[in-house]
Amino acid sequence: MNRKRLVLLLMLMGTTFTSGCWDKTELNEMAIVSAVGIDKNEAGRLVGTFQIINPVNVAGSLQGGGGTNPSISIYRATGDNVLELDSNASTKISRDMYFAHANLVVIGEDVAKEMGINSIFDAFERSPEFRATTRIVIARGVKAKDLVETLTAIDKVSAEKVIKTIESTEKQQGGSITINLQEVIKNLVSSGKEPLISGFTVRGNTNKESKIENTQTSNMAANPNAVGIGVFKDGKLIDWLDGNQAKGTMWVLDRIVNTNVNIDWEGKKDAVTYQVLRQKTNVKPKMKNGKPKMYITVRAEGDIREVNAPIDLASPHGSIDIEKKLAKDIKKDMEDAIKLAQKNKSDIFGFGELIHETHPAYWKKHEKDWDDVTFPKLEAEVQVEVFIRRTGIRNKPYLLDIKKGDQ
Amino acid sequence: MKFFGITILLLVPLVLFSLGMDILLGFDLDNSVKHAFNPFLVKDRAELILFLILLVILVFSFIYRKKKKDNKPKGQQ
Amino acid sequence: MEKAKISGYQLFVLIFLFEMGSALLVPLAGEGKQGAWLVILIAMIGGILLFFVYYALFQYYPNQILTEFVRSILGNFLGRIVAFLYILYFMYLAARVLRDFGETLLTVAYPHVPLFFANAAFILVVIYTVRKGIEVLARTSELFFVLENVLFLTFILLTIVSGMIHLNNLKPVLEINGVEMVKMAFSKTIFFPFGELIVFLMIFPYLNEPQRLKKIGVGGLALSGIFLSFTMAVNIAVLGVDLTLRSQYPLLTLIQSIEVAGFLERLDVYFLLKLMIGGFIKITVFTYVAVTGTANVFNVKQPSRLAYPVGFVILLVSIVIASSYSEHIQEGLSAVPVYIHLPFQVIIPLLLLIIAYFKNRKKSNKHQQHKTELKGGVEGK
Amino acid sequence: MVSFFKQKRQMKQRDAKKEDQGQSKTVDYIESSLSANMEIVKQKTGDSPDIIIRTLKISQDPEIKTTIVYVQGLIDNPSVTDFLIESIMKNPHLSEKILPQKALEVITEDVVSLGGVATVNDWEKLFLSLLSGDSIIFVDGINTALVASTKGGERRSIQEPSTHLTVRGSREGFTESNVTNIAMLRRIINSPDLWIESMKIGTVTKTDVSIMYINGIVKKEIVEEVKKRLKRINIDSILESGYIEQLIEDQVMTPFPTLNHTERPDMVAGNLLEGRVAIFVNGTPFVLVAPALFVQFFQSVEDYYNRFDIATATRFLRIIVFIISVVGPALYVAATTFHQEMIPTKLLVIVAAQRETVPLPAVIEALLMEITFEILREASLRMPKAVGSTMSIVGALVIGQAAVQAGIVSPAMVIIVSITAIASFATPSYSIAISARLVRFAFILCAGIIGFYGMILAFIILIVHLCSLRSFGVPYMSPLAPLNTQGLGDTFFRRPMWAFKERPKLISSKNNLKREGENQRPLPPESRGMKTSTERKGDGNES
Repeated sequence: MNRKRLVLLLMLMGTTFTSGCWDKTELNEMAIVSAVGIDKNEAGRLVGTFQIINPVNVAGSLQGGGGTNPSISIYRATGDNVLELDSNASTKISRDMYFAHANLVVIGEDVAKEMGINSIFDAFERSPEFRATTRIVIARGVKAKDLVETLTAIDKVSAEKVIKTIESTEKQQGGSITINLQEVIKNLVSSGKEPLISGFTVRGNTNKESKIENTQTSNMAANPNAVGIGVFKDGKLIDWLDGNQAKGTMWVLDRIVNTNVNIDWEGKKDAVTYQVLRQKTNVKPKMKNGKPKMYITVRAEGDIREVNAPIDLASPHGSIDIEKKLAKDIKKDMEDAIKLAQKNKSDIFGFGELIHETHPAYWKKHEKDWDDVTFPKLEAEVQVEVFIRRTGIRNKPYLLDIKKGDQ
Repeated sequence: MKFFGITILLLVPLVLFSLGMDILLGFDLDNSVKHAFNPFLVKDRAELILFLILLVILVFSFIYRKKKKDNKPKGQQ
Repeated sequence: MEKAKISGYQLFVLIFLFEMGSALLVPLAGEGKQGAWLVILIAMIGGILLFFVYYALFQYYPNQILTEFVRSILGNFLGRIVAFLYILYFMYLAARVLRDFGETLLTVAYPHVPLFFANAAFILVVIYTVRKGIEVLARTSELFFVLENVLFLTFILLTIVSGMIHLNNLKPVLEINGVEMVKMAFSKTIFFPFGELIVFLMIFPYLNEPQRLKKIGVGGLALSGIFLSFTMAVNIAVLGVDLTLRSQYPLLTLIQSIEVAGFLERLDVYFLLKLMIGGFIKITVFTYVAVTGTANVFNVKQPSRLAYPVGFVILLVSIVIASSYSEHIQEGLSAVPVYIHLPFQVIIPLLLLIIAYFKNRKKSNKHQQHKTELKGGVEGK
Repeated sequence: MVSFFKQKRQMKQRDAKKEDQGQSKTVDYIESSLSANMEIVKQKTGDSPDIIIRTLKISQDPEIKTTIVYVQGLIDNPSVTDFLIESIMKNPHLSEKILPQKALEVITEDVVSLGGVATVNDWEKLFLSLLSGDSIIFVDGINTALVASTKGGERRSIQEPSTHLTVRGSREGFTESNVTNIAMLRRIINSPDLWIESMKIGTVTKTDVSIMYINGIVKKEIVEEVKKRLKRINIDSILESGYIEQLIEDQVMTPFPTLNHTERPDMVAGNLLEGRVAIFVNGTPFVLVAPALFVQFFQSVEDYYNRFDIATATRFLRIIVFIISVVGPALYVAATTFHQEMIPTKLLVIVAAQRETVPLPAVIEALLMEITFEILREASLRMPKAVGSTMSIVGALVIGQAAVQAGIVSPAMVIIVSITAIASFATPSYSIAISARLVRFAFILCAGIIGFYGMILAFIILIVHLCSLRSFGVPYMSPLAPLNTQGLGDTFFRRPMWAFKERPKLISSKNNLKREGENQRPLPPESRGMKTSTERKGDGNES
């Protein structure tokens, strides 16, 4: 009886050894890709740039040394579609590329403009290795290759720096938008919403950015930073939103976390700065004599952060006028953003989707020509309420006392 | 139920009290009403959840005590 | 009324911490400019006179708390209404102090934390304490009394050691003449920290040696008055009048400017600790009084069951009273003293005293002689 | 519907039946015939081999048979064999004729030469004494039995206590046997006022528990309270004084101990002299002392043996150590995540550099390290002594060093956690160290959620909770919270021995507070200060 059990045991042990090589890859047999850049060369073929992390140099920094050689290395490959890029790149890299940690995909401006991004993302979406939360960025004014190559000082892995910069700009200033693969594809598919992808560029002379000396100087010659948001229509990049236009769009999309709004006071430009702590935007379409009208109400709460005008903040009556001025300022930004989107004939706010949700009958009729006909003529009424909660650890600005002197 | 009554009886006059103070401060009526309730309009998710939890505890504190009071006489003859 | 007893020392500590609660941080009697500390002293004397009115009322009804003896003075129906008004008054003050505390916390250390969260966390701690009763509150306040004084003395010592005190900031002391100072003192500062002592009319009966009450009350008021005016004097001496008035929390600005021996700096977190202890005692006393008062007026058997609902109402009201900090402060400086403190702290108690005086005159003449010359003193204010 | 009501009626009847069965326990008495008695003994004890039944013959012509029953191992062998069995067999009185009835009196008066001898007639008491080490004598034909106290058996000898080690002070520690422990106390306090009341607790184990206090010094109410609570216990077994501690403590939902337990007789003596009550439980060297206050857990016995200056210094150290062990990691978490402006610039740069590559947020890192340390502590505790020491070395070295090198944990955190761990060892009494550990986790969580504000809230709740506790009616924070300045002398400071005039007010009885005579301050002639008197002969400079 026990001989049978012995044989069974041997067979079991045997299988574990033979199956040794299926999906098992040791950590040192894989090349961890942290970012993928996609460009177009003159011949119309895709050029892929892969940013691979050298783990030794990153972790090494803890013991002080190891700061001299770069923590990332770049490999380039050309091919007709995304999968071909991957297989062609394997000729250059000793290990097989592992994409689960590729948290960043950079699309070149030329690819986005001419070829459009519809055909790019299918490989990414289908592959089990690619995470749906990978961030998407457009390289503005530079090639995707330049952005992926840049070495950065503070964050060792430059992909990390790009992602963190976009997140912090969205949070602090509301000038760019963190979009991941899933959202982009959802917007591409939906007829009622067009995708928005943030732009990123490298300032300073771009050819020095891939040298390590670049990170050794205190003010880096080539410095990547976030700049504006790209507007898409039918998968093609048609326009860039900058400064207040970007902010206005983010207000409508209810993605503002805390941003600064400054207003002029008694002729003095940008005299009072107000930091938004919390805000809630809700957009509700209502049918008005047959045609939909978007009612957008915004409520924001925050503190006065800077006052360089003699206003007595201690009295609440004063702050009511400031609140009105702030509300007017935000309302103007939002209306400009909506007008610009209507001029671009691209519904980046998802009004179409909202109408689809609330008035399906109307939507069925106008779905096809939504972007080109009905959206540009859509009426939108914006109503903003701003509340000032606190004024920091000072009440009246000292300007008020200097008033006695000069002024 | 008595506690529920007491809570309402305390809450309503106090809210009117604070509205009165706003009016005494020189705001007109609708402005002070807006000022009284606008802190509740802008709420984080966490704030909302906390508010609901406290409400549930409040209701629970009414009912629970009542049940305990009921079965206490039954429990020990 | 809880069947509890607290010792004389515990009552003294409660009064002292109660007075030093949030009054220590806000620029008290700011209009007095250089003479602010003088205004506070005058207000303190006014406060002591007010205390005598409350003391006289206590003499008439030594083992009845405010909500009880109001009913025995004005009769059941009217008395119950006035008692209910006083409960609302105490809860409104509790809400104001809680809001004050929440705003300071958010301004100083946690700008992105929602106000509701800060106030809710604090009121839950207060409810926990109120459910335990007055004796536990008295014992905790004894421990906090030691901690508060240690913190206070270290701050003052550090300020002096770091040599930031320029006494000439306090000159010209009498820029505003005496009469105006008295007017200023008796119109505002008498109500804010000192007049709030009326709350203790609900706590005096718990004292186990009633005859020492006069000494304790006056002592507590005097000591806290002196501490407050001393702090204000140091504030102005270090920061100068303008900065003191301009900063929401002069004590914080003072602490932030302390830099001694290279490492004793960046102490503003201890400001937070001091703020919370003071605020905690003040709000807990107000809430405790509101809870016992409500239990008394609606004759609820176990008052501790009322703690959570009352606390929750105070929390809601603390959010509702103002939408911004400047509105809250403006209300506190201009509207509250005149429209709320004056009636509840001065007018109604005096009326009660007069009615109690006539009511008791019939009862016993000997008892009555003692009353007249005491009341005489009060009238002369 | 009907069945529902029927069912309810049955339930009610069953309850009623169960109730009356409990009250009237049938007290069964001893039979007169010897063989029947023996039958009952065998049947009751399940014929276990260690119950010895020895039958003897006494007196000639009516041939009376007697048996001696005892439990092997529980009895003191020489006293049973020599004084009991031999004296019954050889005694001249028993050889001539005796009437069966008088046989028992004869045996008690002039045969058995043992101390405690008593007659018993019901089985329940009989088994109680049999199983506590006495031997029982039955005589055929008499329905009462004789109990001779022959308690004995091997006992662990008095050794050095393993907890509360002190450099100076007695080396004696309590043992498992109640009798020796009480005897040790008698040797220390040999005054007739040292009263002991003992009782049996535990329906199955019937462990004997005795209360000891000094009459005149102790407060009557506290003794009554302790007795009332002990009487209330209705449990099947008491295996350790911990059972009793958990069954009679004032407040259940609190991490803080309201009863103190110790292995040292001099510590129990000290507490008794301060008017406390000691509870001895048979079978455990740990004696309970009630009421126990918060400050008492920071006093160690050695403080009273050393001079007051070093004692006060160590007391202050213990307070700081307790604060570090509670607040340490929480402060680090709060400072690095919420209040960075609190840390001086240079230190902030160092900590920031360390935390640069650490992937975990500070809270998780702190909790992780704390839990690792708890695992290490538990492992070294549970492992046998030999392996235990290697365990802690391996743990400290491998986990600490490697984790830091690997960059998973920042070195600053390792320092903080190890200091806190050592601090929690340094607190004198183990039970307060345990509560410190529990409270520390609460503080870390609060600090993680909302930083210093959370910590202050937790601190306030802690103080309020402590002040709401009472230990046997005495407020838990008594010398500090309801302030009595006289009691302060023994909390953070330790008054010099000659200034210890009174016993703690709230604990010892009102009328007997005096502890010392007047001016106990040592007064050697003129060794102090300037030489003012000329009494001494010689010129004083012996150089």
